[in-house]
Amino acid sequence: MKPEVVIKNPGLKLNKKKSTKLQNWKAFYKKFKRNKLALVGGYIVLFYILLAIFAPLVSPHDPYEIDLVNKLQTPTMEHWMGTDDKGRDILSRLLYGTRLSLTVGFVSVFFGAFIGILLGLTAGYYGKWIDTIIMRIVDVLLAFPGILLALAIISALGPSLINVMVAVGVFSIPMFARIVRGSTLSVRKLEYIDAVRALGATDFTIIVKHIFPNILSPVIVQATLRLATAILSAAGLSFLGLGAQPPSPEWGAMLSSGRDYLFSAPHIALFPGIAISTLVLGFNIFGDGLRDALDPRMKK
Amino acid sequence: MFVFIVRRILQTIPVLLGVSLVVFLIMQMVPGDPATLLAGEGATKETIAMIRHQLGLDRPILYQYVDYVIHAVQGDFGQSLRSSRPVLDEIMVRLPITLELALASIFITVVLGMVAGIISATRQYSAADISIMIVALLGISLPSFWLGLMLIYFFSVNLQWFPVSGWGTISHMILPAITLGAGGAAIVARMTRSSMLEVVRQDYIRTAKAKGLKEHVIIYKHGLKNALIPVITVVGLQFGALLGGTVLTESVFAINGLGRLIVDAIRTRDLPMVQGGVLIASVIFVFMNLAVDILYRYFNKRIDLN
Amino acid sequence: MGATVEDKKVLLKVDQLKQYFPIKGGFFGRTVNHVKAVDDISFHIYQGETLSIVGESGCGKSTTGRAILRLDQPTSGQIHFQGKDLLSLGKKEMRSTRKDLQVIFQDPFASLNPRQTIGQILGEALSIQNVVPKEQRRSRIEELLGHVGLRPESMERHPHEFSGGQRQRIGIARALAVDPKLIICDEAVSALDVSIQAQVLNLLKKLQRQFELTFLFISHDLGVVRHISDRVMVMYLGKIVEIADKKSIFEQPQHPYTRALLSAIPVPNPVQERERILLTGDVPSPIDPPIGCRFHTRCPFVMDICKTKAPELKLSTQNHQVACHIVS
Amino acid sequence: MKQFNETILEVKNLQTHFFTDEGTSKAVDGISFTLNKGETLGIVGESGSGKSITSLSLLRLIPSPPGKIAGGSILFKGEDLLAKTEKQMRSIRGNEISMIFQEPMTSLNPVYSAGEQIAEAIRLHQKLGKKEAWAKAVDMLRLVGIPSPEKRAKQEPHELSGGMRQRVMIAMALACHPEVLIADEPTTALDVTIQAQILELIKTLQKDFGTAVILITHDLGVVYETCDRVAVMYAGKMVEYTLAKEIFTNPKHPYTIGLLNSLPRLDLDQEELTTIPGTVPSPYDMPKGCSFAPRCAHAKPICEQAVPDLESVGPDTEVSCWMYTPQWDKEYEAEEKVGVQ
Repeated sequence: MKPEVVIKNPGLKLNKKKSTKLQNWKAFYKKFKRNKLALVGGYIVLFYILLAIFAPLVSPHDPYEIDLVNKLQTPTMEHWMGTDDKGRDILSRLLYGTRLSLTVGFVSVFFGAFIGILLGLTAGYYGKWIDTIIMRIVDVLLAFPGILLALAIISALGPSLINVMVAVGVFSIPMFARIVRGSTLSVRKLEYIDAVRALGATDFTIIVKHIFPNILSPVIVQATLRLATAILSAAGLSFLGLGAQPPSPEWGAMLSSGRDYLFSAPHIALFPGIAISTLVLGFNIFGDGLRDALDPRMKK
Repeated sequence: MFVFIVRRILQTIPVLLGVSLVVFLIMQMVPGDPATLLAGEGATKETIAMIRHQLGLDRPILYQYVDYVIHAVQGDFGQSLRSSRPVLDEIMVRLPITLELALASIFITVVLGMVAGIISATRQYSAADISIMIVALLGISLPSFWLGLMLIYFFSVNLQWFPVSGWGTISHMILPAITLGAGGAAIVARMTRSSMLEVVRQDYIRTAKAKGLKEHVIIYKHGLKNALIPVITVVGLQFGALLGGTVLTESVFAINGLGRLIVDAIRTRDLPMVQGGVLIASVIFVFMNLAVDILYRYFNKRIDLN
Repeated sequence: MGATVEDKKVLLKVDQLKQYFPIKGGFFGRTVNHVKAVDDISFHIYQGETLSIVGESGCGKSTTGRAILRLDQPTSGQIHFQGKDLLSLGKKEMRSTRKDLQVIFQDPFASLNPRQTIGQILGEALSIQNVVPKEQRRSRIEELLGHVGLRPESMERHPHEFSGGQRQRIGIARALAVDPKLIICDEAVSALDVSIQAQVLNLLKKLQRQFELTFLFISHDLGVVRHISDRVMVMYLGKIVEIADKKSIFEQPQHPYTRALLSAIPVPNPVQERERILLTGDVPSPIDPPIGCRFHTRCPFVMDICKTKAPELKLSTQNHQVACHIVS
Repeated sequence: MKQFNETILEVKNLQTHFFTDEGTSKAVDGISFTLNKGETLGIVGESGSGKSITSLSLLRLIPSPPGKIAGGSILFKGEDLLAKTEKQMRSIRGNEISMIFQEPMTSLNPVYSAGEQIAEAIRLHQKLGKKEAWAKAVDMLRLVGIPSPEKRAKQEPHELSGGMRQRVMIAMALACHPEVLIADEPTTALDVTIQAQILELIKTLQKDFGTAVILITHDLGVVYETCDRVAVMYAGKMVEYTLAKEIFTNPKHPYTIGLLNSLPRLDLDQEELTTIPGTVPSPYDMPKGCSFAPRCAHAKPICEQAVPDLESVGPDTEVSCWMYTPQWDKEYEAEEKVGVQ
């Protein structure tokens, strides 16, 4: 007996229903939420951003108010984190300093990412000699060890917080360019790019509509992690006296003034360090969490 | 392999030229005129013009650059504006100290980082793994200059185990090396861990299991060698970060190395010194990268295919 | 099958097509050698037929398809499509010509942009070539989805919500969107399971009849090729070894490579007992292909002349071209 | 027809489940079969049928978590492999039961030479010295038809072609003369002419060594040419279990029939292929009754309610389908009464 097989339901059924954009977001959030540590990182970052916005409201004192009578005080009910060498309230200074650190971080990373993405997309998409030239430039920028490139830029432009942003931004360009180029190369190889080319789409359409959205995840992850590095670098430059100048409540600069009182009043150096560390830690674990949630290998 | 090494060495020449060009161009951005600066206050226009001519500042910029490169290749980086001594001489006094510090730190980075990473990966989700990963997260998040200060406070001021500052003996080296190497060790540990976990998922590990090998043979013989290949590159990059990091560490521990020399030169606007210092540090890093690339190639012959 | 060559209109004519890919190496990354992926091939496709290119990996079949679509710029040769030489067209002209030349790819996962909805994917195809006015796009998309057996609601969804077979249908709809004349199917059913593959093959055949399409069907699967083709072209190491209509290729294969290939396929057919020609060794590297006939290193019937002189593609019987010294 | 009497491997009601965020997937859901000495059993199925998971389960190589063998037994020479310690399993793997995989490109360790990787298995299970093991590895390479094996043994995998790597895998698997060889899609990644070489090689070596082979494949042609018996899998279950020749002349299960009809023929012109409509159900959302029922043209209410058992319908044939059970007629009568067409 050999039964004949006939087509029963020619209309194909769809797997799922529900709207998908929302679903993508939900899936991403679900994965992200499961990573408890990353969630903590997100909250830390959010907390600092709120502090920066509302610094004038939550600061107990004027961060610039000098009070030489009460200088070098250890923490009290009046000054929760004590006072510095000029009697200024450390907590208030730290709260205002949040604005500086976040601004430096966001501006420099945005600047570096913008140029880096432009270079990386161009190099990765067009290839050939354009790629060679751009990547040689990137190689040269990468040949400067650590923050030495930033140092050189500041030595020319002069010490100031603005110049720190420029310097740290330039120093971030090669990282973004490399990552974007790598992702562009791998996305470019995918068949849907060829399919759209075969339809007659222009290079501009392909780059903007088809490549850029699909390389965004690694860029976002890198930008988050890069924020941590940028904040650290900027604080380091200010610590060396090459960034924010006194009496600016920049954390690195505060730390620097605290080192002279390390023996007598270690709390002056302690609190700015904790502030930098927690904010940087926040960005780092937030970035790690994003990477895990956005990693295509983790999907299914 | 030989062809590769020769090619790789030849490829560093344009990079070095590029680096020197960037340094040169950055110095061109300096507002104000070095001649005026050098002549000091109250100098006559004639004096300034003479200095300009002496420095070759009145010639076209390309000539100046070519001149600069030719001199640099011969070891002539000009004179320090502050001490009037040749820049190279000053740097050569400081460089050995910085290299000692860098080597001590890279040792900490590699040994501590790899061991911690391997422990973490082989005991995924164990208490040891979680603690190592938390410490590593702190390692990449703490500012090195703050870590240095805290180490000084606890170990030098309170416990008085180590000297507060200076350079010369092993005990001088320990705290600075930890300060400088901690961040790198954390990065290497994280990289080693993720690389090992990645390798363990590969098909050839399944083949090794199907062969009947013991778990630890699979991990150490088949896994580790593959897992460490990408780590080599990271270590190479860390060396660069570390060279840059000496700037901060030397400042914290008052060590008279190259980093501190550069920072002091920036403060006093001793531009030839900054130029020379940054250039020499970069050249060292470029050669370090060259060595890492050759090593990487040696361990990873598969890149032949690309 | 009744029509003779003279009755049929040539839609695409490929002349002496070469596609060499440079290999960088040596000092300063100079070009040290070339992968001779396609090395001087000529053939044509008649309007309304399905011509298949078969061969093993590295034979140049996909490269040929990409060269026709100008996804890669060929090294030399001419490709005449409806009288125009595609390789001499300017960028803009080429873009408008692409309307008539479409492609369906192998990988149902990589061939659709994961961030676009199906509606956007098809809508983009319509808007690039501006085939229908904006107001009618939606209904056109619904119509296209209907042609490939998907429901109109699919428009709102993203590719990851579909199975491999359904995605392949979407890829087909995208190719159909611009009313093309020629569709190049590059291993279009190779990634699918047998039962899904059969569905898609039936669909392709149905669409071909419905829209009078011409197919260039690139595949390594001889069973699929036999099912879908009118004529078959066999390639080996960048060269055409045999072209003939389906019946003669499968029933009277003449080139030793074609015969070996046919005999190598495991067939679940208890009736047909076949003599197997087992080839030894691997395909040689396309960087330094063997001198003479490229197949001579593996050919069971190799003669002295094969090692020195490359055989030309010649008509052996009616509508049957072979490149082999034994046959001529 | 060869006769195989002595059972070497007996799998009873094997269940391998995967526990993921999306739910529990019963990748292998109650598989039973026997393998006799020297015979070749084919396990065929499309993607998602659970055939590869079955093969990995036999050697307990399921990645865990998320996978877990949830039940059943695997009797190898009468002893249950699932009851063995990890150490006992290690002495079986690569020694008494070996395995080769689909991707020859990634299944060999890139940093060790082909010879080293074969010699490693020999040294491990046969307690030979370095030199003897190497010599034996070279012998194995010669045996699997690799030209100039002394030279090739020293080469690393990236210097070998795909076909050659698969030969190295076979040499490695057979180096210790295992009694069972599990080949998981050994030729899927290879070209047809190379596939023919590799299948021929497996057949020859099997004869010489007397090894029993389990061949996992999606290709019915491969089954026909190499196997003695065949198990057809669909959605984690075995739907038909019979002689390899029988399945082409006399297929029983509607899925098997559909699969055969879907295959374009090399010997016949067909205007249209007969297809199986729809797609394989999601492993997280399996139908309640027979998993093929939603795609089956003959499905009756009972098919959607209960899972049919794998039952004997002939001397060498077992099928899991309600059509071949006494209940079917009752169903038919019931339908008649209600008047449903």
